Amino acid sequence: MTDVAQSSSGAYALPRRRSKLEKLIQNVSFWRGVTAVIVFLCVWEVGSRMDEWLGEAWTVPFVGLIPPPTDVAVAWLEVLPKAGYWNSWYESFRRVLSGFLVAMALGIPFGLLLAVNKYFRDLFFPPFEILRPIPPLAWVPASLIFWPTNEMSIAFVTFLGAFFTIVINVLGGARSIDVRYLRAAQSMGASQWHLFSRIVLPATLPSIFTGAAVGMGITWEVVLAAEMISGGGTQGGGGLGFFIWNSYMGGSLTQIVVGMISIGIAGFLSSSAIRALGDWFMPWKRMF
Amino acid sequence: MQQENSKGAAAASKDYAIGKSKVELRNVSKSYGEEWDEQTVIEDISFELTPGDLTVVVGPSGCGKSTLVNLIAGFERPDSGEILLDGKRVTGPGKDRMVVFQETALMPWQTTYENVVFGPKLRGDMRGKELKDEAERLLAKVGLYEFMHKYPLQLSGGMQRRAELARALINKPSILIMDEPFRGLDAMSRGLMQEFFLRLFEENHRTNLFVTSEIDEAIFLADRLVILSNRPAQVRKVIDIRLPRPRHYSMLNSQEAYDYKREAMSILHDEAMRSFSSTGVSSDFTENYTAQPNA
Amino acid sequence: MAQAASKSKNTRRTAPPKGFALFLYRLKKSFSTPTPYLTIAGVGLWIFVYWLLCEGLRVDRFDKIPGPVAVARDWFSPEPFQGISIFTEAYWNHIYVSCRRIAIAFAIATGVGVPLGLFMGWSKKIRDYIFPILETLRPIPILAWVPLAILMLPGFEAPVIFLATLASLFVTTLNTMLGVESIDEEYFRAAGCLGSSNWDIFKNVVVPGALPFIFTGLQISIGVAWFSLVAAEMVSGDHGLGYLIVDSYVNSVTIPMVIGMLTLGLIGWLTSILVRSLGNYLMQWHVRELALQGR
Amino acid sequence: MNVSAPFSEAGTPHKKPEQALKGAISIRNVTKIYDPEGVNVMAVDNASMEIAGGEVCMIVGPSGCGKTTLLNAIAGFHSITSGEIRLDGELLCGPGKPKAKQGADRMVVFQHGALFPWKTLAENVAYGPIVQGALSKSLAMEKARHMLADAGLGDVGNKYPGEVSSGMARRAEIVRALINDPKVLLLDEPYRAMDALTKSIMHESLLETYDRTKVTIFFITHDLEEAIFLGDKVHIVTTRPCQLKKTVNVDIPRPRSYAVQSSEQFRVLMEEVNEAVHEEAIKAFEAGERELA
Repeated sequence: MTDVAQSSSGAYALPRRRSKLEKLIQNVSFWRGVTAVIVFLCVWEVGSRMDEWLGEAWTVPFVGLIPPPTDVAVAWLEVLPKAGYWNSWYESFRRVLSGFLVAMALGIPFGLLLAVNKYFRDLFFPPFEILRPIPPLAWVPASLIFWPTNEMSIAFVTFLGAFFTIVINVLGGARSIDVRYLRAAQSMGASQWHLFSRIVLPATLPSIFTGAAVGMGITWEVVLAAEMISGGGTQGGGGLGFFIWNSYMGGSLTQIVVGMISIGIAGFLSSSAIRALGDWFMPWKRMF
Repeated sequence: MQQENSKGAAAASKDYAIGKSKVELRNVSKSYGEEWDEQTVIEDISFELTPGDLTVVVGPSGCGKSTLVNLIAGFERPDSGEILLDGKRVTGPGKDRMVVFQETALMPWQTTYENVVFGPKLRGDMRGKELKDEAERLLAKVGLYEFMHKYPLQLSGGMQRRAELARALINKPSILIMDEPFRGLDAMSRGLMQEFFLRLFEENHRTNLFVTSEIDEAIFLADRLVILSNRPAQVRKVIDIRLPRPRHYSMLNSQEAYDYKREAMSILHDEAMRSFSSTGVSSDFTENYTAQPNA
Repeated sequence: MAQAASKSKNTRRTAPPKGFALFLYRLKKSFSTPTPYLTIAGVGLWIFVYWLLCEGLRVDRFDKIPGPVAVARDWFSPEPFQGISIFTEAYWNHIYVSCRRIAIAFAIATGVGVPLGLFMGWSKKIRDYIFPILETLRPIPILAWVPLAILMLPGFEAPVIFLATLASLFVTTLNTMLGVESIDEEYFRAAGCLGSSNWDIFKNVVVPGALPFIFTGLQISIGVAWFSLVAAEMVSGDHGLGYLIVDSYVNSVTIPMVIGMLTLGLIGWLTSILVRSLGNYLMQWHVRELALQGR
Repeated sequence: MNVSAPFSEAGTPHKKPEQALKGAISIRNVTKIYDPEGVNVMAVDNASMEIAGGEVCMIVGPSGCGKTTLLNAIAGFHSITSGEIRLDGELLCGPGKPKAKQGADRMVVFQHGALFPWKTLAENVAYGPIVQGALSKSLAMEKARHMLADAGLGDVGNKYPGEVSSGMARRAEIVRALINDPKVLLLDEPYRAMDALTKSIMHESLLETYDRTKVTIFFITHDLEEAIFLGDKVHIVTTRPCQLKKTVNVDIPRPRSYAVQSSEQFRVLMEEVNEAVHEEAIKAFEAGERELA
């Protein structure tokens, strides 16, 4: 408070701004979060080691079956230098990206077309709506039958999962554009193409990125499931889903948890990447 | 530029270039809604925007003023009657009629500068250095030279309105239509914006339609005041405001201004009372409804 | 509302049709636009192409997928070729099992998620402690939990329900929390002014204020629940629609597989409508407000 | 610092002298410093004013100048850094008690309206007495309907706030405040979003209410006409930090009708206030531009 004392004269007091790190360290919420996560890990550790320390009778239900975090950490350190582990990362990322990119490439134009042209919408939206409620994973067996290779059927289901979400988001975004933007452009003599490229497209960008973020989440789920169901290993596929499934078959609980955490990190990385890309594409959004 | 202008009436072409067009409304009507719930928003309105004058339209909120703007700008067609711009029928939007919208319609994904050059760049009728110089001149004029590479959302409300004025003016419109442009600003920024706008207008007396629901604002700015009734909108009275120009905010406190105000207020107060006590539905609603018919 | 507007002399108005008459009117009106014809044409075209590829021309690879005629014939036949139709008990049993699992999972997720979310939104302290844990667990896809769930929980039923619950729990909790955060500070202040206790505020401000978000969340959450349920049934299930699909695949009978997919889509869609209508029933104020805004 | 209006002025000529009016507020040397993101911002700097019971006190100043902070301090939404605020001699907040307790004796009407959108108008009005336990639910609803009918809102009592016009909603909000029989009514630019015409109707309705109840009104605005038309006193405050700049006494007799707005007396007052405010507005405007640049 002392540095404000002189300001009664009327001028602003300009105290120094704190750095980001300083703010974080002084933030109560941050420390509460840290405490919570540490307590969570401790409860987990104690819960799963109860039987070890006090005998079988003390086994905690459910938690007692999960390996303690320390064991998981050790197991993780063991797999880290192995090439197979990183190959699983690569395989999963490759599948997620290919399905996702195809879904973006087809979904964005399709959604925009639906939004811009009423006849197109009347014609193609109803069949789209009939197929949309079918959960993507229900397509897995059908696509395994249809596509010649496992790899292609995984890619197809991945694509489906992201496609529906992206189209719905693009359509919603493009349909809710403020008419004033369109009118302003019209009175300045914009052609149909200009309206589309200069107004509809940039105004839909935020929805495209929302759709992409949600779609990315679904893509990971689908890839994982597809890897598990189709036993991605049989054709030399691998992937993180297969890593987990393999550990499950081998009965290695610690490996399962390692796989889960790895996938969590992978999912987090991909959604962060989308967010960063969105910031970069939409500088006007970043300001506020 | 030139080719487009030549389409206008040849005799008036000189005036046209500096924005002195004439707009006539003849028996214009417009309604919305379903068969059993038809709402006549505008009924049989006739008046004209005289060249080089600032015509202000006032009316209670929700009375159909925005619809009137949409009709003149060409975003919507009248059900009956016609709107003539320099003797030619209005059939759609065009760059000869620039609209400054309620709140703001600056595109948030473009910087202020990009917003201003949007129109000329689209049409390609000005480019390169010429366009840059003109845009910078206008931005400097509205006091936004230093802010031209900021995004609209980074500007204050008053600055956004000024940027929008610049965006309209660079298209060299023959008339400027302002639809409650200062709505949403607080009373003080509003006063400053009114003075700023007046100075801009008094520089070259472009034909101007200004829509508002504030009487003080109307009297302060207007050459002619068109008072609309409660919905369905009809012209209740046209008053010529003979306050001297250039105007100064202190003139609002003159006896003359008070007389105008009393006259306008006595008509409007009745209308507002009628709209207030007769509608169960919020008038805000009807405004939204008419503002976005194709949403 | 009706009498009020009829006062204005120029508003044409006949008695508004109600109920079924209104429905007929809307239907009649919609048939004067191309929309319903295009819709029918679109669905027809889609089915035709599907038929052409799978049954008409028997294009390579498409011929492995049962076409629309084969599926329809089996689906509605008392004696289906491949064992599943609306007349077989097994079909209804699969539906019943899946629906029961969803009902249990959704009930648990809502029962835990909504109160948790409300408290997290209401008290910063609770939020500070619980939110980071949720955020660390959330990036792990639900399907990554499958093996763990199978090993951790006994039987067929518990892991499946656990996975569906987990999926919708995250969505419900976070949306509820956002809902409370979205409530305008002024409502809390107004309630405080009016002399409310903390419990009054919780009951009268926090809960109703968060409802719109809660129901948005619930609608997403039921979708997510179906998604994970199908996955879980496919991997580890015994009975249920997901199991039906994968079981048919394993036994190389393709028609029940397609019937299972379509049934899933239909039921998923129905449950989401159920949640939405429950929300609309509970939030009359919200529905009427949106209706007035023309949405 | 201009400490205006000692208590003796409370019984201005045109008020009924027989009742001792409740709701006198005294604000002494109040300072408020915010600390968002580690940047200290002084919102109110050593402001003092005395508001007599039953007075309509208008606070005029540029937007963002800290007027609302003052109101929040009285209502008990925010703490103050130093100084004290008393209501009828009783300490609301001051040294050792930075934040006032919220209570039904000071009712706030908010800028954007804070009727609960999920309750009908009648339920909204009845809410206060019910939660305070002052009336049973059915009695409270009955009283609410009566009061709404008195305010000309009898037929919309069963509608939700989203279904009525903003003018009606604002009137209902004032009814919701008055049903609790408050000492002070705190209004924070309640008519800001309305156009001039609706506003003029709202003003008449508020004046009529005031003439009936004689409740103390603390009214924040930056509309000068509104300030002079409604107020007994107009306090003009400076741009941030908020300090009292000038007090103008408005002795237009009550009851007032909108016709007084074109009287000579009104014009003179307008000019006086306008002069003081315009200067502040430009200052605030320039500060705003500077901050953005």
